[in-house]
Parts: sequence; C-alpha cells; structure tokens
Amino acid sequence: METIISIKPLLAVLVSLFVIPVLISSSNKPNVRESWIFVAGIIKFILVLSMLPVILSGKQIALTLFEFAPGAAIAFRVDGLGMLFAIVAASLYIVTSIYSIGYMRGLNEHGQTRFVCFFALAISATIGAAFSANLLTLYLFYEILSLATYPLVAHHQDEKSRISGRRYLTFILGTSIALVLPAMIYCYHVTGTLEFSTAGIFAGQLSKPAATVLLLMFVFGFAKAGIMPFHSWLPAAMVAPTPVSALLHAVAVVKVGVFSIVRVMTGIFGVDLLANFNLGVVVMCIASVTILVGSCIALSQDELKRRLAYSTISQLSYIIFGVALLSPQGQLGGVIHIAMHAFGKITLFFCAGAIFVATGKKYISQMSGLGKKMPFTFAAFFVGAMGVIGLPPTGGFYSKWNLILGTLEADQTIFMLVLLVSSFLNAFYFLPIVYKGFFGKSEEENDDTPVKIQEANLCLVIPLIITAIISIVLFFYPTVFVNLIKVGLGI
Amino acid sequence: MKLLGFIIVCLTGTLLLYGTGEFPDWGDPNSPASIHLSNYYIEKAVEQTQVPNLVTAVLADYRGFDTMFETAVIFCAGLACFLLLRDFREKKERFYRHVPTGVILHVKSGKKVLKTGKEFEHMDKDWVPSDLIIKTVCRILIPFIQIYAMYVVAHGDFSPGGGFQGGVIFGSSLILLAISYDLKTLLKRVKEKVLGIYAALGVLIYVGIAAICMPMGGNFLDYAALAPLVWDPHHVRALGMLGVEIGVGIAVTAVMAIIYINIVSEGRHDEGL
Amino acid sequence: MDNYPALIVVTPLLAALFAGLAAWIKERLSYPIALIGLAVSVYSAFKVLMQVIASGTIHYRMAGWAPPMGIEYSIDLLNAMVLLIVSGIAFLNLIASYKSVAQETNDRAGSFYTIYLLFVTGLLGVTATGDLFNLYVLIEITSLTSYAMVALGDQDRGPLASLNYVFIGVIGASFYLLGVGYLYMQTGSLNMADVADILSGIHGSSTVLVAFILMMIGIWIKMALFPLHVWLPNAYSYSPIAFARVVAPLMTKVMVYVMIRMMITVFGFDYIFKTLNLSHAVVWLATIAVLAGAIMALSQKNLKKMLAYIIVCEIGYMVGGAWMGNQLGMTGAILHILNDALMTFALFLAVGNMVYKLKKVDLLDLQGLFGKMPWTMAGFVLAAFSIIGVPPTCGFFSKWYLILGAFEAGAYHFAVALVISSLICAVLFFKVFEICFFEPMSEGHGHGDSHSLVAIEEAPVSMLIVSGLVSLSLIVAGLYSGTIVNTIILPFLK
Amino acid sequence: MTDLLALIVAKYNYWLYVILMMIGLYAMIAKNNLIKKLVGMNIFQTAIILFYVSIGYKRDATIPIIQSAHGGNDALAAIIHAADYINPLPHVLMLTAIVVSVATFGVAMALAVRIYQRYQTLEEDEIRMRLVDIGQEK
Repeated sequence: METIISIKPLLAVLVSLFVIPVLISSSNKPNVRESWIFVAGIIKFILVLSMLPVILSGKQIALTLFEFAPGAAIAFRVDGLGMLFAIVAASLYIVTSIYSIGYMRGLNEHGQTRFVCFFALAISATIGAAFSANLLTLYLFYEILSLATYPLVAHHQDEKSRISGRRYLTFILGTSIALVLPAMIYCYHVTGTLEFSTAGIFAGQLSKPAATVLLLMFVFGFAKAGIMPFHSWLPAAMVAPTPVSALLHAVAVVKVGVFSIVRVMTGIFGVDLLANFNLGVVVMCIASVTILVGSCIALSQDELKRRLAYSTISQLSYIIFGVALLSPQGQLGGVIHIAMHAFGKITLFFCAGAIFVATGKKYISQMSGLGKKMPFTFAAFFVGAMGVIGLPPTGGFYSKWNLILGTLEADQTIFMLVLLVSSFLNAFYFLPIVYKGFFGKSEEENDDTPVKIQEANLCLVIPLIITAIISIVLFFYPTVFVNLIKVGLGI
Repeated sequence: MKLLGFIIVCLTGTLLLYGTGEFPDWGDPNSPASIHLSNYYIEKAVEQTQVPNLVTAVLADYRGFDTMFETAVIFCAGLACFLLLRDFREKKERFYRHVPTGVILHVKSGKKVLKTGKEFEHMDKDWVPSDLIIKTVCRILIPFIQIYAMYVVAHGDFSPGGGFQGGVIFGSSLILLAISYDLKTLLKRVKEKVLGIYAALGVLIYVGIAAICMPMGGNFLDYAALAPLVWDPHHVRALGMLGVEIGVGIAVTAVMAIIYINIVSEGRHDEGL
Repeated sequence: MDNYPALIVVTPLLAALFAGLAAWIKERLSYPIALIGLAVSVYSAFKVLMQVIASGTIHYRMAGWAPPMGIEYSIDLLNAMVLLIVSGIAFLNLIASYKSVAQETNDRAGSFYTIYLLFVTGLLGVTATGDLFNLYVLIEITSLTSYAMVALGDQDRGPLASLNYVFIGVIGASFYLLGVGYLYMQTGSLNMADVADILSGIHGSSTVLVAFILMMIGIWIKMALFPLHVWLPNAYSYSPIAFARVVAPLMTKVMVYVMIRMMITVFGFDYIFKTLNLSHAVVWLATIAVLAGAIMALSQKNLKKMLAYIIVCEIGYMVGGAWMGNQLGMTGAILHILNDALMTFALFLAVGNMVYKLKKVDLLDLQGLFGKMPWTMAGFVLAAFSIIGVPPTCGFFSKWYLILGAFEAGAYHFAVALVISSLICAVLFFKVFEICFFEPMSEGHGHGDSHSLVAIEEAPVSMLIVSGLVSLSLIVAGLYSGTIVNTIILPFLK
Repeated sequence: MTDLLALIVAKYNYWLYVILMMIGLYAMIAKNNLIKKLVGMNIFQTAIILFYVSIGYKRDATIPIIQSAHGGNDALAAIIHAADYINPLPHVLMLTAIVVSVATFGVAMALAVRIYQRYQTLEEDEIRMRLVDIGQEK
C-alpha cells in the first residue's frame, strides 16, 4: 500500500488547539470569539476533506512525530476508517458550533469561553484519535478526550453535575487506566509493536485464554463505547449542556470508544485471529446484551435526553456487533453505522436542546402537542428517529440492512433476531414521541385556538434541519463512506 | 516503642556482628585496608607533598576535596544555628546593677534603656557575681590558649594538629571568655557580624585557594599549579595546605563561637550561662 | 583542561559563601549572587552533558591525584543527566523563589539563599562524585541544610519534625558510612571503580553482604522507601515552600540515583541479581511501598502532605524498576528520576503559588481556585496528569517502561500496583480539582446571572512563568522521552 | 568454645563498637526525652568512629608522621617502611566524620532549644499532646 508522508493530519489536529489562546484572549468579545471557532472549524474540515481523494485512491497518509521506542511512536496514519470518522466529526463540529452559539446564548450560560475552549480541545483529540497510526497514539488522544470532556460535563458546577462528573471520570478514566493501559503494554511486551495492521500484530504469540482476556480488557476498557456494565456514565453525562451531549456524547466521545474497539479488533488482533479463536461470537454476545438491555431501559426513561442516551448505548453496540461479525458485509454495516447513527442521533439531540431552550421542557410527558408549535424541530426529530430505527429513506436503513445481511453471511441467524427485536424497540421508544408531538393534546392549550409557531432561534433550528437533511441524503449517496470503509478494511 | 527498639537493636547488632566474622584480625598489618591505599600514602606522601604528617597530607591534599566540604558542613551548622535561634526582638525586661552601690534595678518597660558605663552595668537574671580569681586566671590563660591554637594550626603539617583542632581550641578560648565574664563581654570584643563574616571568609579562603588553581592551569585544588605565586615552589603543596588550614581554622573558630552564643542565650544574645 | 565538572559543584559553593558574606554586608546582593552561581552551574552541567554524550565518560581528578589515591569525579551519562536536572531545577526554583522567600523569611533572605545554595551544592556533589566517602560528606551537607530548613517553616511543628528528621537522617547516613567502612575493610579503597574491581573477586564474603545491606538501608532511609519513610511527610510539608519546592523533587531522586549508582557501578548486577538474588524481595517491598504511599496519600487533608505521600509512592516506582533486574525496568527507573523530578517540581511550584496567596493549603482552603488562579491551576493540572500517567505527559512514559519491565521480569504484582496507584492518584487529584472547580458556586445554579467573574488573584509573574514553563516541559519531556532513552539511558546501560 | 573465645579476643574492638553502637541506637529509638535521644545519637556516631579507627590500627606501628622527613633529609626519607606507620586514611575520614557529627549535634541542640522555647518541655509524649491541643484549637 502506498504511503504518503504529509503534515496535514497533524495540522488537522492542531488547528483547534492553536485557536484556544485566541479564544481565551477574546473572551470578552463573544462575536469575535465565535467567528474564530468557525474559522478553525472550517479550516479543519477543509484539511480533512483535502485528504479524502488520496485516501479514496487507496493510498494512506502517514506522519511520525515522536518515536519513543521501536514500534511505539506518536504517529498519524490516515486510512479509510479514520477518514470516515474524521469527516463525520469535523463536519458535525461546524454544525454544532452554530448550534452551541444559539444554545449557550439562549440560556445565558456562564463560562462560555471555558466551554468553547474545551470543546475545541475535545474535537482536536477526536480527530487525533481518528488519525492514530498505532494503539499508543490512540490511547493518548483517548485520554486527552476523556479529560477535556470533564469540564464540559461538569459545566454547571452544581451538585448534580459534580456527581455526574465523578461518575463520568470513574468509568472513563478508571477503565482506561485499569484495563486498557496494562493490556496495551502487555501487547507491546509480547509483540514489540503497537502499529495497526490489517493482519493483526500477534503472529501466533497468544494462546486462546490470553487473547480472550486481552480482548475483553480492551472491549470493556474503552468504556466510552458504553458497553454494559460500563455504560452508566453516559446517561449521567447528560447533565452537560446539550451541544456537548449532541456532539460529544452522540458522536465524538462515544464513537472514539467504539472506534478504538474497532481498531483493536481489526488492527491489533486482526480478523483472522479473532475468527480462529472464535472470539467474534464472544464480543457479539456482549454487544447483543447491551443492544437489547439498552433499548429496554430507554423505553422506561421519561427525560428525553436520558432516553436518547440509552438509545445511544444500544446503537453503539451495533457497530461493535457488526465488526464482530467478522464478515465483510457485517463490518461494512457496523462501521458505516458510525456515520449514519451520528447524523441521526445528533439531530435528535439538537431537537431536544431546541425544545429545552424554547420551552424549558425536558420530559417526554410534557411534550405532547409541541409539534404544532415547533413543526421544523419535530419534523427533524422524526427524520432522526427514522435514521436511528433504520427506516428508509434515511442512512440508518443502509447500515441496518448491511448488518442483517452480515449476520446471514456469517451464519449467525440468531443474532439477526437481536437486530430485529432491537429495531422494534427503537421504534417503540421514538415514534410515540413524534406522534404525541404532532397529534397529542398539549396541557395548557385548547385545540381550537390557532397554534402560533414558536420555534427556538435560528441558530438552533438551522443546524438540526441540516443534519436531518444529511441523514436523508446519506440514504441515497452513501458511496463515499462505503468506499472509505472498503479501502480501510480491505474488503 | 521499647520492645520495638530492642528488636531493631538486636537485629542490627546481629547483622553487624555477622559482618565482622570475616574481618581480618584487629591490627593485622596485612589486612586489605592496611595495604592497598595505606601503603601508597605512607610511602609516597612525603615525597609528593613534602608534608611529614601523613594525616594532614591526606586530609588537605589527597582528599582535600572532602575536607573542603567538611568545612562547608561546619559553616552550614553555624548558619543553621543562627537561622534557627537568632531572635532580634528586644527583650522586654532588663536588669541593671548600680556599680558603686551594688543595687540591682529591674526595668520592666521595654523602651526604657539605661546608659551603661561606669555607673550602671548590664546584668543577667540568674546572675552570680563574677569571681575575681576565675576572671583573672582566665584573662591570663586566654591569650596563651589562643597562641597555642595558632601553633596547632600552623604546625599541623609537621605534628598532630591542623585547622580543625586549632580552630576548636581558639573557639574554646572565646567560649571561656564568655563563661568567665559574661556573654556581653564576649560580644563586645567580637561582634556577631564579625563572626558571621569570618565563618564565611574561612571557608572562602579554602575554596578560593582551591579555585585559583583552575585559572592557573591545574585541576581544582591542585596546589602544584600555584607554584608561580609562592616563594618556595618546591614546597608549594605544603604551603597550599597551610593556607587552607588557616581558612579552616578561622571558619571553625567563628562557627564554634556562633553555635555557643546562640544556644546558651537562646538566640537573644543578652545573657548566657 | 576542562574544569566544567568541578565548576558544576564549586560555583554554587562559592556563591553560597559570597551570599553568606553578603548577608552580613549588603543583603540585597545575595540573591543575584545566588542566581549567577547557579546559572554557571547549569551552564557547566549542560556542557558536561553534551561532552559526555559526544565523547563518553569524563574523569576529573580533584587535586590532580590519580583515582584510588585522590578523589575523582567520574561523570557518565547517568550522572550528567541527573546533574543537569538538579542544577536546572535549583536554578528555576531560585527564580521563582524571590518573592516567596521575601514573604516567608522576612529579614533573613541572605541566610536562606546561603543554605539553599549549600543544599544544592550537596546534591550536585553527591551526584558527581566517584568516591564513596565523599558521597557521605555531601549527603551530610544536604541533610544538615534540610534539617535547618524544615525547622524554619512551620513554627509549631517544624522543629519537632526536623529533630525527628535529624535522628532518622543520622541513622541513615551512619548506616551508609558503616557500609562504606565494611567495604573499606575488605577492599582497602574508597574509589567506586576501584572498589568494584576488587569486589568482583570476593563476591561470597559475608562482610561485603553486610556492607551492601547497610548501604542499601542507609540509602533507603534517606530516600524514604516505604517502611522507612516516616520522616518525609512531616519534613516536607512543614518546610518553607521555597525550600520544599526544591527538596521534594530533588532529594529523594538524588538518593535513588545513589542507589542505582551503587547497584551498577559499585556492586554490579552480577552480584546483586546472581549472587544474592534479592530481586524478588525488594520488588515486593517496592510494591508495598507504592500501594501504601498511595493509600496514605488518600487520607490526607492537607495538599502538601498529600503530595509528600505521593512522593513516597513514586519512590516505590523507582526502587521497583531498578530492582527488576532487567534493562527495561532500569530504563524506567532512570527515566522516572527525570520525570518525577520534573513533575514533583511542577506540582510544588503550583502549590507554592497557592501558598503565596492563601497561606494555608488544607484541601478545604482551595475552594474556587480555578477561578481565582487559573494559570496556577493549569500548571497544577498538567503536573497532576503527569503523576496519574496521562499521555503525552512524561509520567506516562516512565510508567510504560516500568510496567514493561515488570512484565518481562514476571513481576505482575508490581504492574498491578502501578496501575492501582495510578488510579488512586487519579482519585486524589480529581478530588482536589473538584474542590477547586465546584465549591464556591455550589449555591448558584450555574444558569442566569452567576455570570460575575471571580476576581483573578494570581501569584507574581516570576512564579507563574516558571511554573508554566516547568509544566509545559512535562509534555516536552514526554514527547522526547524516546530521544532521552536512546541518547542517554540505553547507551549508559550498555 | 576456645575458638569462639579466640575469635572474640582477636576482634574484640569490633565487638565493642557494635555494643556501643547498639546502646546508642536503642537510646535513639526508645527514649522519650529528646536530650537523651541526642546523647544516644552521639554515642551512635562515636561508635562508628571507634570502628573506623580500629580499621586503621596496625600492630607494632606508630602514628603516621614521618619522623625522618622533619629534618628535610631526602636520603632518609627514601627508606620508609609502610609497616612502621598505621594507616592514615581512616583517621582522615574520621576527622571528617567527627566534624560532621559535631555539626549535626549543634544543629540538633539548636532544634531542641527551639522546641523547649515553644513547648517548655523536652519529653516527646508531652510535646505530642501539646501538638494535638494546637490542632484542636485550629
């Protein structure tokens, strides 16, 4: 495979870092500050996109920064998977930036400068994780992301956010130090390298029990992926302002967790080793449990953001599930779900935030009839929900379709049931919201009075319409992402 | 604590005794310690340094670097005592004695100060009238002690002695003064500031002599490099040693006095033992 | 002939003496004198390091006498690195100390600088020397100065803490001295290289064994390895902060260096790991030290004390790594000397800034500090991450080598202890962050008009700059740890 | 038995130093009074000095001052028998060690004075009780 040395991945990571001092220095001028965020976001997106043709043509872009031991370096390598993830994160960052202006100003939040700075840091770390060439670099950005998100989660600085922040750290930092770090060092101890390669790095140096333990350490250790029982940080983290929940806890942070697990399974263990030791099934079982239990819990939640959070937990496991199928179709379905779910779920979160800003309502039971007041928001919510359930014409359908094909391809028919049941559950917990929103009776008003449209401000509505449209567009044009995955996984 | 102490002591003692098992017999001229370096020093030192007192030769030349830091340790101890104890606050109450009558005045106000001189003199709280005999004997003795101290320093190259010993003797002469008269008498003769400066100066003489060797083309402390500076290049090492010993003597004298003064007066510098 | 090796140690000593003179004559002069002295020392240390990297070990004969007769400085890569760390940190701390010394010691700044310089001289001498007895004398200089300093800090508890430190310190130094005596008995020599030569012929001797045990116990007392650590927490937390900032990162690290020096240069790996086979026992001891240090740190209510116990924990890292008996563990231990010095320094610099403003640093005094001292806290956070071992800070990389070494030696318990201690450190520091981040806002709900900015009350710029620089250097050291390992540590171990 | 006796007699200096040292160590650990601890510390350090000086001793040898060199007679200086003089090195080392122990003792005394000024006692347990009181006041 041809490799091109280029500084672009580094720049893409650093852009938002460089802008942080500027943000701090312009903390008294919100407009100047926010325009800088856009400049950085757009430059970042352009840098990421500029690498796209190269990747699509089957080459890779690499850059080694610091080699601190043979096989363990801080290095970037852009391949299909990383590119896919980076595009999703970088594009949604711009949209979220617009949204967060509306949200933060709409609620007159304190500490906005701090908020945008750590947001920028978090997105840098996300891109870094996407472009990591080896496990060490991935771990580095994973940790930076964990720490950068803490001030965002605890943004309100009240008792509730303190408890949530604590839980967030305990799960995220605790698992990564206690499980991933030793597992990673053990890998290095055995093989002398941490470089991702499609064939895996263990050349028959692992026994089956050792491989199982290591794999489990990784799967549970990357707790950002929300695999049960290490999932409860995610609902807790919903105390954060909605832009954080939207971008980080539906896209960036959780997907970094999933992405890490995918990387470990495909790049460290390698499909062959997993297939030989029959480890795919183990992971699939774990993922299935999370999918089903997550969906069930989501049903019982009344707070909209918490329901979305549990939905996220279960949807994340789809991705892991797909990759663990170890069949090309399944892997395609799993990985592309990173993108499809991202656009769908971020729309949903944007809607939740918009509803909160416009009406101050957080609970689903309060939302009946709101659809008439906020038609755009609820329409977008409907699109997002379809995306997550996996109905056409949204991108979510494409990934679910491939996942189901994958189970057939891998002869795992029982697991197909998991997918189907879960889709039903998804429909159960999303569609009533939309239905009630449009057709339910609101508490305070009569049916007769003509309903005035009371949407939230434009900064909030435009992003959610954009992401809803993209969700639909992805149904018709998933080609770029599909090609990226094919290039990345070599299938 | 006692039991714990006993156990630790027993363990350590056993360990140490176990280690002595393979020691060569005491005083065995053929033990490794008495052969390896020792013989080199005994046979070569005089030739190489022109100093017959081997202890001095090793102390101030072969291992002169150690000794330099040893002097620094002394300096450091003096400084530490000063820093820890010195208390510049005025004492609240004072005692004076009216010399002609022997009446003792107790001044309680901190501000009221009597002029001392012929009429009044300072007095300590636990004052015992100075004994004439002791005072006189000490006054006679002190100069001799000091001369002897200087001899010990200067003759350290040839006979037992050296900077430390001389310095301690000189320091004890000062202490004797403080004991036989009182602390104030000593402090009147030797100001605190002077002691402080001398302590640093003494070490500085040592380090200075050692450091000058470097621009003169030798290694640090290599007295041979000083040959162009002295009148007797053949004995340059001996002279160098004499120089540093004088430095050591000054430093030790000053530090002894500093430690004594500060400890007996709890840092107040008003009344001592 | 180059005199840089001597200059590293001698200039601080000269500066100390001049500063001591200046303290009596013109006190204002003592600070610049100290600054110049340490600057020269840093420069020399840098020169020496470059020279050693370029052309190998430097032997410098004090007074021109050949090694076994005279005292020799033999500076190899390990020394040179530690020398640069010591002089560099001492110099930076001096820059940061000007204001806080003035605040804490009132009229005795001159004497403070003198003691400070003597302390640094001692550390540098310990590091540079190639002579067993010279090492003892210099250890005593560092000890004496630290006794004095500890007593100067807290008026109530300082003197007693210091006196206990004296007793334990004397026992430690005396054990070391006895060990040297036993070695001298068997070898007749005091020069490390010479002793090592002679020792290689008499490995079985019980005297050598006892000498080894005595020296190790002495050094362990001085470096505060777990059961022998009792003096450290009180001593470090009661001393004036300007001194704590330099003693905490350097003293224990230099003693770890001494231990490694004894192990490698004097007794040799063959003796320790083949003849004695003590590795397992000591690694277990280190494991316990790591865990005990971390757990004791958890129960502290004062920030300085907490950090002191973290030092106890970190000592366990280095001892464990050094005794692992393989190259990776030793690499980790040596790398951790550098990293731990830097991160402890960064932590104490931040604490110094806090003390400067708050006077007391009980954990509850720190409420709302993120708002009040954002820059200080930024430095503190970085240093804390390094202690926890978050990449790319340097703490991560030494932990990496240590765990790898533990895997290679099969000492899984040590690896587990390292991971647990990282977790505990994470808990500890986030406890502090939480207090600093949340407390003052606890009534307001965060929304609405709690906009009002907390007035920023930062420490003086000189302190902030140093603190910021050192904290950033943690990342730089982390990123370049590959270079450090490849140019300094690996060539040294080969 | 006679072997053991011979062993002890041949090295009795070393045995004595160990006993002396243990007395000092015990006092440092077990005594409650700070001054007694200090005295213990001094005994402890003195024992080490005894040990070192014992190393330096040689049977039938005299102090290491070369008599022949006093006259400046170079011919005589050439014939120095190493066996005639005891080992100077331990003495040098011990000069340093004595100085160090004096310095340490001085500083320790100063500390004791400070402690006495503050607490009016030198018994360790009483001081600790006072410290607890201070802690409560704060």
